[in-house]
Amino acid sequence: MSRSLLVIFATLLCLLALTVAAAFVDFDRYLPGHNWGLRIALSIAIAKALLIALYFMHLKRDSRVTVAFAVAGVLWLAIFTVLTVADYATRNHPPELNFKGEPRYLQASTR
Amino acid sequence: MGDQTPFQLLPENASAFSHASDALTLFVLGVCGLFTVLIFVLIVWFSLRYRRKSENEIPERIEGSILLEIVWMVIPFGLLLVMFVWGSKLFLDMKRPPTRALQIDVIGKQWMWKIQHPGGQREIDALHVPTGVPIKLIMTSQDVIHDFFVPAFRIKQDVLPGSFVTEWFIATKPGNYHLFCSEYCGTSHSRMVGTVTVMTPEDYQSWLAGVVPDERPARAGERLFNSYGCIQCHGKIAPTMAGLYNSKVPLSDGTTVVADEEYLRESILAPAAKIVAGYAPVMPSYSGRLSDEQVFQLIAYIKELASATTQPADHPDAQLPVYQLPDLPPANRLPTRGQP
Amino acid sequence: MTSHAAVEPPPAFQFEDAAQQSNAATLGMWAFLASEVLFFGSLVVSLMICRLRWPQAFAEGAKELKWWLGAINTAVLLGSSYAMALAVEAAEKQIAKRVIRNLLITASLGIIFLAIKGTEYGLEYHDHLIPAINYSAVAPDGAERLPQVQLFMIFYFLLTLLHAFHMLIGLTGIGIIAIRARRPGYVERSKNMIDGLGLYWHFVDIVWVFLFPMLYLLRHP
Amino acid sequence: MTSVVYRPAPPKPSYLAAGHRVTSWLLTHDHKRIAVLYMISITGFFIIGGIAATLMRLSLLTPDGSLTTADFYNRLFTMHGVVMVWFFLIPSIPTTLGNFLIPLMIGARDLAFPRLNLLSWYLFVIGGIFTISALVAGGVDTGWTFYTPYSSSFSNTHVVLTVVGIFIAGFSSILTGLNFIVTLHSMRAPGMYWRRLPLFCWSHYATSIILVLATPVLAMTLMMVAVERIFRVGIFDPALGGDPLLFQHLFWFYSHPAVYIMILPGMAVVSEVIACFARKRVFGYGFVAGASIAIALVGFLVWGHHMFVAGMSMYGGFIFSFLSFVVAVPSAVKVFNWTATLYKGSISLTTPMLYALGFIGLFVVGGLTGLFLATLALDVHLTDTYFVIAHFHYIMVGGAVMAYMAGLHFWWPKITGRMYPEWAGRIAALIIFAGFNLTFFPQFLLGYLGMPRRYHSYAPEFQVLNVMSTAGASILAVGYVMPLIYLLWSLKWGAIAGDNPWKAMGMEWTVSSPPPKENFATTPIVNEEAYAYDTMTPQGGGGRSIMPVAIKPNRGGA
Repeated sequence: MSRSLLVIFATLLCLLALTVAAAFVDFDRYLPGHNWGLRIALSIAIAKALLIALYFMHLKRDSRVTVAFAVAGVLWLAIFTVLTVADYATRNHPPELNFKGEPRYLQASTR
Repeated sequence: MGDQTPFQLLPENASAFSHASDALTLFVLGVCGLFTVLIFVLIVWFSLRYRRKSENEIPERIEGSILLEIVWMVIPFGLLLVMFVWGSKLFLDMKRPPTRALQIDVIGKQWMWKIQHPGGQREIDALHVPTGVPIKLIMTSQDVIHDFFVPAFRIKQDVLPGSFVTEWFIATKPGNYHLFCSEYCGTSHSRMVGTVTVMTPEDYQSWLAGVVPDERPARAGERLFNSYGCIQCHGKIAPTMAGLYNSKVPLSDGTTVVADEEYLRESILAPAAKIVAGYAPVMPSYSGRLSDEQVFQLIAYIKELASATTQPADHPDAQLPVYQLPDLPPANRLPTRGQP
Repeated sequence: MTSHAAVEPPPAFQFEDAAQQSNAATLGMWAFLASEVLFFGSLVVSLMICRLRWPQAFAEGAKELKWWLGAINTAVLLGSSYAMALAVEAAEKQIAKRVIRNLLITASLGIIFLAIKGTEYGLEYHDHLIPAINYSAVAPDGAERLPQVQLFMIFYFLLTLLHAFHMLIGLTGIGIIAIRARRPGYVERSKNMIDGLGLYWHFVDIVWVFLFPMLYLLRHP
Repeated sequence: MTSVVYRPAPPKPSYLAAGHRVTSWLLTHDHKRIAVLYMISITGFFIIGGIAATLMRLSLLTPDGSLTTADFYNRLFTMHGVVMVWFFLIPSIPTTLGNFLIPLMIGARDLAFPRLNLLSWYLFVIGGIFTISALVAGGVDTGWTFYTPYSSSFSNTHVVLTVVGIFIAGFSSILTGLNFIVTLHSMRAPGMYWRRLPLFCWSHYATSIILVLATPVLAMTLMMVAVERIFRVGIFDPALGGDPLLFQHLFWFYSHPAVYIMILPGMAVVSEVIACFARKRVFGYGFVAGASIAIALVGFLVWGHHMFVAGMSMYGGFIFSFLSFVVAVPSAVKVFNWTATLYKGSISLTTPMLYALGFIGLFVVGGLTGLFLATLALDVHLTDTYFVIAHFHYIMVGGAVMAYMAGLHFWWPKITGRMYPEWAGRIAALIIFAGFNLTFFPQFLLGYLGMPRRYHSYAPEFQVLNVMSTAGASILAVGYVMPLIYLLWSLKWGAIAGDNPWKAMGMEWTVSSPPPKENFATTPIVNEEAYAYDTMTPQGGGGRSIMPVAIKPNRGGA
């Protein structure tokens, strides 16, 4: 038990080193437009959080109800993030749709 | 309003949207009315029909019915979908100003509306428009959030500080109509009202002729363009303005945006936010150095430059022009990202 | 759990037995943490949305921070979390001495974390990076900062102060339990409480695990 | 009561008799006493909010609003909104009836965390004191929505004080929700499976999910507003790169689900009352329970419909509009099932039943007018007008307050042990229904005509409808004062109620009225589902639903 905790701790430190190292690479220069820096940082953070939750917080041996509680908070945050970002990502992005033609009934009233 | 009766039950119908909106209202009202009556009648009927006759009465057990549940989930949902599609279609129209619209600048501030026509005519808390012409309002606020609401046109749009929003309509019926600020904006919110006067095109022309115009915004913008030194860079080491408005601009992060009013505003006040592909982020911010009105003027000038070169075709299915990056000497260009 | 469990202490008035009480305590702590996820999360998401709008300025802001101090702090906090996990494990085995020792290690590392954080704030004060106190649009080396760097710094201070505040609450709890744990029988009776405190402390650690990359490491727009 | 329920021990003294000193109330851990404390506090807040509403309606009698100045009027509607939303509606049913009844309904001696329960009452009161002190100090004029940048940079009223009050009260909400969730998970008596749980508990479970997961977002948002005001920095102020729409996203992510915090407990009450006075199991129990959870979940996905014209992306509008229509389905399921419950029932139109039927009617109108606002193109015309005011008052006052009155009258005999005069109750219920409709129905018309909300003065053609509305409000006020009088009267002079005056099923009716301090002398065992009215004996009371057989002494080992 104690040994497995130590292994987790060591893994966490490795992941920390990895995320710091990744921060000094400008991924956008090589793979533009995909925000790889953010993706990698977030993925490593999620991995670390999972390790802490599953082993340090012994979620792995807790009941399913407890796991559901733990997931609920994250899920709700995801809901907020996805729907809010859906707004921001399409905000100043008027597509051709905006300019493509006009509704019929308006043409009738002006032409 | 002078020509309105002191009491009325329904608002005026004075724009192309108001008829379309009322038709949709009628549909939703019909559906809702049907269900309201249904529930009311059932409740009253059951309450009378099955009222308790003796204290010891024990009614039979009814567990429920999956079939009924499905029926009263699916049928309402179908009707809701009709509302959703119909409402969204009309909303889409409300969000698509035609490119040939007459463009009028609106600035909201506590607690008045300042309006300037493309010919330079200014109005406060009043807006004169002709019938039958698409009018596009380009709006911003100097302080808090306001809202440009004309009930007779069935249009409403929050006016935000720090960005441009648009709203458009075609007026159909001459008359005077209320203009309300509809987003709470402080002490005199309820006094931030005005009048929209709709005139026949002939009356509108004579009204225009009767107002002494200020300098045309586009003209003022041209002077600003020169006096602030924009002309030193743009077209040389910075992207040219010709043909920019309403074209698709490739950005350094690989995405593309349409150069609408909001994009132009942002590019003047926060140039670092969106960098045109291939250019260095060298432009200083003009935030705090230009008033909202001066930004309007610069944009009016940029629009005029665009119409001098390529104007997007105004027929249905027209494609937006792609912004042409002018050829620059290599010294001025940055390596495009992704191609080291 | 080992077999040499002492006599089961009576559960609180409203519970039937110790198992029910322990279950309620665990669920309660997790429900609280779910709430906390949204508390911190809404602020982090706000940060990311503003970053979406001002990538240049926020990258510049990240570069103003001392990433190596943040990295050291992450390691310190991970270590303290590890010690806490050991303390909880010892509490399950009902070894009071080991509980106290590990709690003290946890608390010391927590205090070191706060000390480093304080040093960092000092350096930021020196760099004129604290909004509303001494923020300056010009960096000490004379370079002009983008205006939205200030916005980034607001988020930085809100998030780190809020996190530090949670640390203080946790440290207080650890202190109280570490002192009481000297009493005979306390550890046996307070398994739920030590476990709950552990959950809380690990959560605070997880928050930092996200704050560190989101604030310090997004150095490229 | 003449039920066949086995009661093993002689009646214990009621929770009201267990200690008479002030401290025995203020330091109590008993969920029933805390519920009473809450009841007293929210009544006080309701009166404050009601006075503000009365003054507003009086001011709106004339188009130029000559009774009040614009500044004073703005403070009135802000105070009305803040007090009514956070200090009356959100705590109303959960903290009073929910607190009192959930342990009784599931066969527990108390909530899982009694001390936390008391703490949340104190937090609530402290939050209230902050907010009321802002009122005394001169008020706030931002509207209850605190839209930025007006609230953060422009208003020079006591925004911070108010916001701090709401922030503190928010933690009270979180703790209450947490307590309910844990209680419902871990404290159910043997045999009280989820599928046997009264719908009251299902709805409160759904409410608690929202309380726990939405409230922290509000707390953080308001904290950011306070920070922005105090330190003059810009998170939501566009001048410094902030974004006013971000505030609206954060605010409505809480405040839209908050509407369901208000209405779900109302639905909880109505399910119980209708089952009792139709003497029937609620039609489609599983669907009604599921609808509560569905409303809580989908209710989190629709907040953007408050922002269709706020400058949000058009695509955001489509998504949120669609999801808003989806949430209408579970609400409709509830209404249809309640109506179907009446079919072939044995319906007794007592005071609680009148309120419950009134609830259904008003909720139908309020809910269906929501469809206008969910329809994108119509929302453009209707949002921020009196149509919205009318719509959400039909939900919150017509729905939540009617349900609160229904529940209060239904469980009053259980809470106090006394009956109120039935005739007075019925008259008050009818007055409230009539007054409510006269007050708020004209506002739908006003809104469609285009009268914006939060207007101190208005165009003269709106006056007739406004006068109607104010006339209705005065009737409504009479309707609200009446119960206050006769309920207080009944405390001393009301007839002794008996354990189960309505011959209702449900475990709360098997204990004495008022219940003893520890609720159940021994832990009950449940062996039948809720609302088994068909098993009822002719004399009333449960047949075989609840058999309180001692399986374990109260305290382990002792």
